[in-house]
Amino acid sequence: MTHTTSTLQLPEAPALLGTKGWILFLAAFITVCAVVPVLNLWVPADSVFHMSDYAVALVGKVMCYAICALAIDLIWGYTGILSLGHGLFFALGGYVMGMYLMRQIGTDGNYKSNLPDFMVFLDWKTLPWHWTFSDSFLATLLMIVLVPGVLAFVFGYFAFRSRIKGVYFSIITQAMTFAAMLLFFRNETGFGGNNGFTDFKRILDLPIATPAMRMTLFVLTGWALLMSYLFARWLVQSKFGRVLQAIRDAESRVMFSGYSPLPYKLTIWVISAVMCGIAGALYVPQVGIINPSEMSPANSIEMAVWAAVGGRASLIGPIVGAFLVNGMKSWLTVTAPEFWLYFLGALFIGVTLYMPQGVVGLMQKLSAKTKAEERV
Amino acid sequence: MLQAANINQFYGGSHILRDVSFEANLGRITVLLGRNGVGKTTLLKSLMGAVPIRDGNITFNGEAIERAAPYERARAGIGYVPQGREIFARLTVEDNLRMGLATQPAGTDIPAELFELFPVLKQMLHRRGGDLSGGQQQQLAIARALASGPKLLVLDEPTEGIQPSIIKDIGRVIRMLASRGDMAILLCEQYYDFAEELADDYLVMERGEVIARGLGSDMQRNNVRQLVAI
Amino acid sequence: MPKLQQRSAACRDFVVRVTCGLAIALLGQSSALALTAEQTRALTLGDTDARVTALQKALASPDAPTAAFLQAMADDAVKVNGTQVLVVRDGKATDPVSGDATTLPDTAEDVINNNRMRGEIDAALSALQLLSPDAALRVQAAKSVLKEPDPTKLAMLEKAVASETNEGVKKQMLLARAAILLNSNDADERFASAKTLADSQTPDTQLLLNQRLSQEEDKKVRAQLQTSLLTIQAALSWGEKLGALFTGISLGSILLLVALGLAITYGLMGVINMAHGELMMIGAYATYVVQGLFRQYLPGMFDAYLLVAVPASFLAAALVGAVLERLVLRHLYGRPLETLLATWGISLVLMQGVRSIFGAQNVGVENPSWMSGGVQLLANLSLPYNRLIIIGFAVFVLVGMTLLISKTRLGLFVRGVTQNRPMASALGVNTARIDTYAFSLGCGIAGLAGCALSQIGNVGPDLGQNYIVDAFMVVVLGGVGQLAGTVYAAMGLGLMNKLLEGVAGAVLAKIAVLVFIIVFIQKRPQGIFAMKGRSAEA
Amino acid sequence: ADTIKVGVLHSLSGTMAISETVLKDTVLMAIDEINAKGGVLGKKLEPVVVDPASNWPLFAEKTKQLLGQDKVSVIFGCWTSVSRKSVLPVVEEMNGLLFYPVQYEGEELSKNVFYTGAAPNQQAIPAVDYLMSKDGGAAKRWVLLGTDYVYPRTTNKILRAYLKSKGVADKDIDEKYTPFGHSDYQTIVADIKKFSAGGKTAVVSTINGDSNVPFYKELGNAGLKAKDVPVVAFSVGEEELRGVDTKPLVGHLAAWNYFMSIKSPANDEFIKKWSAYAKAKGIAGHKDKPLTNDPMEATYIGINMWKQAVEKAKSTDVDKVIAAMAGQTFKAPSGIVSKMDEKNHHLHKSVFIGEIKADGQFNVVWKTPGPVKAKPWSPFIEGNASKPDEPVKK
Amino acid sequence: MTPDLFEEGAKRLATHQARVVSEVTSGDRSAGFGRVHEPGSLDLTHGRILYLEDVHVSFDGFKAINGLSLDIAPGELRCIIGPNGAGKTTMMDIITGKTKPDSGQVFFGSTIDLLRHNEPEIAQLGIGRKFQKPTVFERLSVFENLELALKTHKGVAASMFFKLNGTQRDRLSEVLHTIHLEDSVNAQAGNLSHGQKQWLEIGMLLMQDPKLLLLDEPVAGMTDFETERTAELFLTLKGKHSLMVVEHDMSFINTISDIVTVLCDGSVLAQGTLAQVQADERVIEVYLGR
Ligand SMILES: Nc1ncnc2c1ncn2[C@@H]1O[C@H](COP(=O)(O)OP(=O)(O)OP(=O)(O)O)[C@@H](O)[C@H]1O
Ligand SMILES: Nc1ncnc2c1ncn2[C@@H]1O[C@H](COP(=O)(O)OP(=O)(O)OP(=O)(O)O)[C@@H](O)[C@H]1O
Ligand SMILES: NC(N)=O
Ligand SMILES: [Mg+2]
Ligand SMILES: [Mg+2]
Repeated sequence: MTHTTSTLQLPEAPALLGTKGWILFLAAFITVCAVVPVLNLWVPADSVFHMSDYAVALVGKVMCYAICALAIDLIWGYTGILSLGHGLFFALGGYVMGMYLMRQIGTDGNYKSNLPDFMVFLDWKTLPWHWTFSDSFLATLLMIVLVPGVLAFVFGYFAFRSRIKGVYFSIITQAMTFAAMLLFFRNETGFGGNNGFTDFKRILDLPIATPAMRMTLFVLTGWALLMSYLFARWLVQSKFGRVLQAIRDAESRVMFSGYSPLPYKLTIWVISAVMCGIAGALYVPQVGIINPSEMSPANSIEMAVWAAVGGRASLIGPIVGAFLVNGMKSWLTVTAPEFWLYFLGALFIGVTLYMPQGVVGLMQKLSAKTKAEERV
Repeated sequence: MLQAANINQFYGGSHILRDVSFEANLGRITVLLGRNGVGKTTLLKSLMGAVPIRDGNITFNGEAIERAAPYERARAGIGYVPQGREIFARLTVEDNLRMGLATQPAGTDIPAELFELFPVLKQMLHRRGGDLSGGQQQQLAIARALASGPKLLVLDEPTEGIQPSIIKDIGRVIRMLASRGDMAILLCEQYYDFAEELADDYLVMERGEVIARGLGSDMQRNNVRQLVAI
Repeated sequence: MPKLQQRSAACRDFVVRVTCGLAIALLGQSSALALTAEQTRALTLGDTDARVTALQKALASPDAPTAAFLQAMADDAVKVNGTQVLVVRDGKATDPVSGDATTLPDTAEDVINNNRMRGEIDAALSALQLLSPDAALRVQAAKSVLKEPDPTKLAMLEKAVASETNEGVKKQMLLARAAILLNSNDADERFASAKTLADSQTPDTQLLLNQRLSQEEDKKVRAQLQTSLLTIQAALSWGEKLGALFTGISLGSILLLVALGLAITYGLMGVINMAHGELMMIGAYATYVVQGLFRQYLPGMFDAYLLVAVPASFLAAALVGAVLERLVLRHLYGRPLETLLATWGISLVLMQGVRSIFGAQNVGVENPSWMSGGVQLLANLSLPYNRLIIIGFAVFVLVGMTLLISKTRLGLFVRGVTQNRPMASALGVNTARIDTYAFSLGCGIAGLAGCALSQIGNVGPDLGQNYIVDAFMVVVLGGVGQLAGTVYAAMGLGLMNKLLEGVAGAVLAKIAVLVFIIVFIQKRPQGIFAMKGRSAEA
Repeated sequence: ADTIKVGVLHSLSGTMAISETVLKDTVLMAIDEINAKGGVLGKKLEPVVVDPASNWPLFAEKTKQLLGQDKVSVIFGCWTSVSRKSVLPVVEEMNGLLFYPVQYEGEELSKNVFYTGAAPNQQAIPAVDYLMSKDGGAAKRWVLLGTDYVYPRTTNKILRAYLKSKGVADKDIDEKYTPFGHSDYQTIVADIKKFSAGGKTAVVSTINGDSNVPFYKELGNAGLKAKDVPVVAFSVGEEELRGVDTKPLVGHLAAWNYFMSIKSPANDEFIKKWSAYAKAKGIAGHKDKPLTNDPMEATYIGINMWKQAVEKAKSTDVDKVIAAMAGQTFKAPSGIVSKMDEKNHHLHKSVFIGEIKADGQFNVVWKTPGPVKAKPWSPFIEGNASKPDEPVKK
Repeated sequence: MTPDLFEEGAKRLATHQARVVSEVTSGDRSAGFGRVHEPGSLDLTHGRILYLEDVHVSFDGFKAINGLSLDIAPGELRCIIGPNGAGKTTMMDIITGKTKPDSGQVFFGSTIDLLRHNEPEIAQLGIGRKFQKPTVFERLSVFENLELALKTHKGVAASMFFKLNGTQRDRLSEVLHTIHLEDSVNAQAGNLSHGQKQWLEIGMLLMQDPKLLLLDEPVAGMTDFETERTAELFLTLKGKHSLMVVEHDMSFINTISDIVTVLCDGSVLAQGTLAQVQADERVIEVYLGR
């Protein structure tokens, strides 16, 4: 046995994106930054090419959801940790943004007070402590990252340190968001109770309900989504990503290989939470309301459903899933308001039965098949 | 008892079993040898129906069973000791053995001779299967397969992880079962000396094909040890 | 309207008894004035004040027709047509004064008794029983006087006390007398009453004393009122504590029922069954349907409908479960997370299906009459029958399920198959069939839970959604696959929730329970009944 | 276009479907009826039904769609306050028109919304007045029990202020909230029982949605009789009682501006129409047992007034219709002539107190002498005194 | 492993053994005065790399380990045999931090108390383990499995920016070759056969380059030929690393063993050369059989 080992072809680290990938990415980038704005703002409303405000708002919203789905995929698809509480991080990001937007209303509210209307109504004379930084945009940006991030860190640190796994983890995340929802429902908590925040007027002192502002928010969201995608891709392709997958498959082996799973899990958990928080912050000014129902357990489950429909453990899958599910929902609630749940339910069942890897998995399979046929 | 003809098996695109044919007869021990990864386990699984075969025929007791479900094959009288033990981890040892009686009428008792053979099982009757040590689990797996008194006993590396004295016992039992004449035994084994000692017939596999076969008594002469090694 | 018929039959019975009782009691009283048409008008027409005055007047000289008429009023069986007053029972009108049958004019309108009027009538009716020959009725009458102590009843009460021979009854009557005299103008009488009433340790007495206290000027009486109140409060606090305990157990039993089915479909089989709640819903709707059928076809046996509804709800849910297992879940074993997605879809479809068939609104499920009411253990502690029955039912389901799973061959196969499907199959177990049985069993038990829930809560398309989170919490907190854990978790959460609710209110209690779950899992990452050792990893 | 599009924005799925679905059918019925009589301005009405699925942001999105894509002339929709709050900025921005048919907490007045349900002074305050009266039981102590969200919280805030103005001490008021979907009222009912030992007590229930059935079942269970501790509810109507065995509840109260049991020709006709419609359309539940309730009536009044206003304005232009709505009147099923206030976008309404009967209907035991004008800005809330009683131009 | 590597291994072994002897004999170095000991680094001055004393573990009252004391010298290859259920795997669980003993001491070198460390820390200290049931990352490729096991900084940030360098690549190819999985570099580990997984796990251990290797039945399910190869491999490692091998295959033990420890009922039953223990009546009785 004297042959040299150098002839062995070891796999190289893959590029962030392939050529085709970069082309698609660029196309998506241009669509978001140029095509949509032109179609919406400059193409006349009666043209077939005009993209309506409604459509822009819808796509903007779904892009926020897509970021969440991507975040879920990182933690679930790659690390094998199913969170049923990501709605909380999303909502927290949204609430931070909402607080800022509430402050921006200034004295234009119903009660002409400096305080948000609901506080006036509750006879509060001053802002509660947790509203301290809400009038600064910069602080808001910081808090959008920090609030979900710190909560995720604390929660995750204890949970992962206690080696809570599988459904036990899922259930406590659900308990977490459920408890937060009940807490936020209370008026005393200081977040507007059940109604939450709405009727925003300005952002950065600019009116919020102008076509230009809407488009700005849309483009920002598009960027956020694309950047999240790139970032996630970079993460999962690094060795870090492979350790995550290893944790998913055999955590004890990972430990006996000298990796402490705690910091790994915690890192991806916090990253995932922060992504959701950012999505929430972008979501609120676009849909115009944030309230505790975003924290309902069902909402978080739905996020997982988007990821699953699109296909877990592929990054494009969850994005496709978010668009597919929410697109169908928006469309069917109008065209078949009384029957849409049948269709949506059937979609979920169908996907699990016939596309175990999700929609994207199916597409990959099909394209692999055609390629194989081409080769033959 | 069991005839397999031209079995082909694939995992995804790769061809794992290529036209494998052999038979196992009553009262005889057929030993299956081959290096790691040549497809021995795959072959046994195919016999059990755990993985449906692509093509080929399997006849057991004169009946074609290649399309039968695994449980039907078990009911026809095939007992299986899988590689990796496959103990019901959260069932007690007793319940594991009872699972082995699934093909028997309800209320059948666990044959007492099993406990003579593997006394440790009696001691640990109420412990959970998953808590046993590796070797104890292996003993349990064998006992479980024997519980129903199969006509064909398929063993996938039964000595793996078992202490020498018990290996000897297992060897004696296998011999005894075969010599009673009402059971065929198909034994897949890496422990060459053990295999050679027991073999009435042998088969050697290589890359999914049977490359040699013959009588157990000829193994030494045919230099089978070497065949398996290279 | 079978239920109503029955009820009015019961009422008639009662009327007869009352009337006889009165007839005997009043035999010697020749001064009794007969009920007049004028009186019936005064009792039914005009504003409540006037009617109450008329009632008190009528009570001063009661006779049998008056009692019967009051009973008719209490039963909402009186109509007026202009100034003509009629008693209408089962569609037949009679004249209250003469008792003769008359025709029922189309224009007759119901006499509406508001709460106050109804209260007065009930009190009057029961006061009339102070002289009943039946001691139990007399006690009841005395109690009702104590509840509504009004001075007009004093004369009647005194008479009753004078002729009373039964000590127990007499004591009650004296208490009632004290209740009336508590508001006397004479401070000494008030004082004596307050003292006497300390012996009557009921919330009603508490209310009386409190009411008096709020207007009492006399220092001595005030002090006695306060002492008496303290005595009563001390006596009642036990009932409160036991009551809180009972509510906790009751909630626990419901949580247990809700979680038991899931303990099979999820705990044993590993199907993250998001449609579990909808299977409960199916059980509840099955109960509703059975109830409807009984009402339509077997009105006489309405009270027995639950006996049919229990198996029906089990079967309905089990059947749906079997279909789901065969069509969908079968293909998903070993992919637990995908079962989440599929069953989520199933739950949407089932919910909307029920909306399409039964409508989006809730449907009404009536308790059989033997489930209403309760056992009065202490003055302020009564355990409602329906809660008790549900606790019993939960125990019954639990025991049945435990025996089935741990003692039978089917149970063994279920456990074996769910742990290692290929191996079970290789040992000769028809895993496909066992899977279907096991899943149907879990679903059937969910159906039973639905049947139980229909007796205490909503039956509507959302029924399941309200319980699904709780169900998962219980199963997981107990330790997946650990039946005993499920029991502990259900009871623990139930008790904790209720004890906290008494202190912190429902919302904070719920939050606290959720936080507790999060913290508890930190200490016990595998639930209460964690499996230890190697087998847990396998 | 040769039709006038009408948006219907009620949840047909999710938690609110229980209440809202029937309002969608009410709108559709009214549209059928209007179309049968030749439509509006010679055009047929065309309903555009969407399902916002009890999801508040989705309400806003669907509103955008109805106004922006479908170009509906008016929207009938919403039940919960939060859904209305979600829709509000959209209708204001896009200058749409929303008819909101449910009793609510007030504290709002939008130019683009007509409120056909009750403001607190048209429901809550008269109900408390009644309970304080001799006939109502002369209650001295009060339990304010609600679901934990803004409508109950606001209503109770107003009631507390009102009760205090009537001399009720704080210790005689017990405010309690339960989470949405709360289903175990054992503790609450036990607490009420205990509280009621301290003086004649009445319960004001602003429990909403699914919790009502378990609450009432528990009341029945615990033997808390109406004549001892009456409960008056603001969100329990005929439809909610469909799911309850009402026999133990006889005598408990509800305050509304309409009851199905009200005797008036207009109501007879309304019920007849609804029954026929439910049967014809096979509306599940209602085809066997048709029920009407207050929000249905409010919806029905709303759409008819809108039709009259369009005819008066001779246009569906939102601003013109808004102007024409002022002072519109309609012979309401509740038996009064209902009038849209000239200024404040709320209806003048009579208030009825009904007691629950054994058959799930209500006996009206008290009513206001005449229609009451709405006060969306409750005088019992600080700072409202100076608020103009009409929408402010933005 | 190429023959020259084997030679090199043998040489290293010789020197190492020589050193061990001198360490044990010369008392001067084992006295700790003035010894510079860096925290975290392994202190072998007492001549043992692993040291267990009077360890007890019970599961629900069943004493799986019962007063076990044992030590292993640096560079030693220790074979452990013993009946099924003797507690061999449990002992490894204790050493690697998976199971906490009820009482007793477990030291790595003379300063590191293993009971104070968790699994990853113990692994990083230099104890590698092969499980009785082969455990690999089923959904990663063979290559990725090895890459993850590679001895390198194992923190989060390091992983994010990790790139294989030349040396590491060479090492990886070398190991791949040693474990005969060159043809399966890109294969999913889950799809390997049982024996292949055994090899892969050994390969991962090699990549980890631990000071002490715990091998639980490494040749179970391997052919005799492969068993021999494994023996060679272990012999090469011996000296440079310390090894603790649990096996039931006597011929394998025979090829590799110096000292054999026999465990029974949770404590040491006998210890000595294979010949010695094989002659021990008690060992024949409970383990070898007649
Ligand atoms: N599920 C699977 N998917 C793809 N390939 C597989 C799968 N299972 C096994 N293989 C491959 O099939 C081949 C034969 O595997 P098999 O387990 O039958 O080998 P074996 O002869 O039993 O080996 P050993 O002696 O190591 O147990 C191996 O190369 C293995 O990599
Ligand atoms: N969690 C547990 N609960 C109960 N008993 C256990 C548990 N873990 C191990 N045991 C018992 O402890 C004993 C020692 O087990 P261990 O696995 O260490 O044996 P072993 O020496 O490795 O045996 P083998 O050679 O068969 O692998 C066995 O009898 C086993 O049944
Ligand atoms: N407005 C209400 N009832 O929420
Ligand atoms: Mg094999
Ligand atoms: Mg072992």
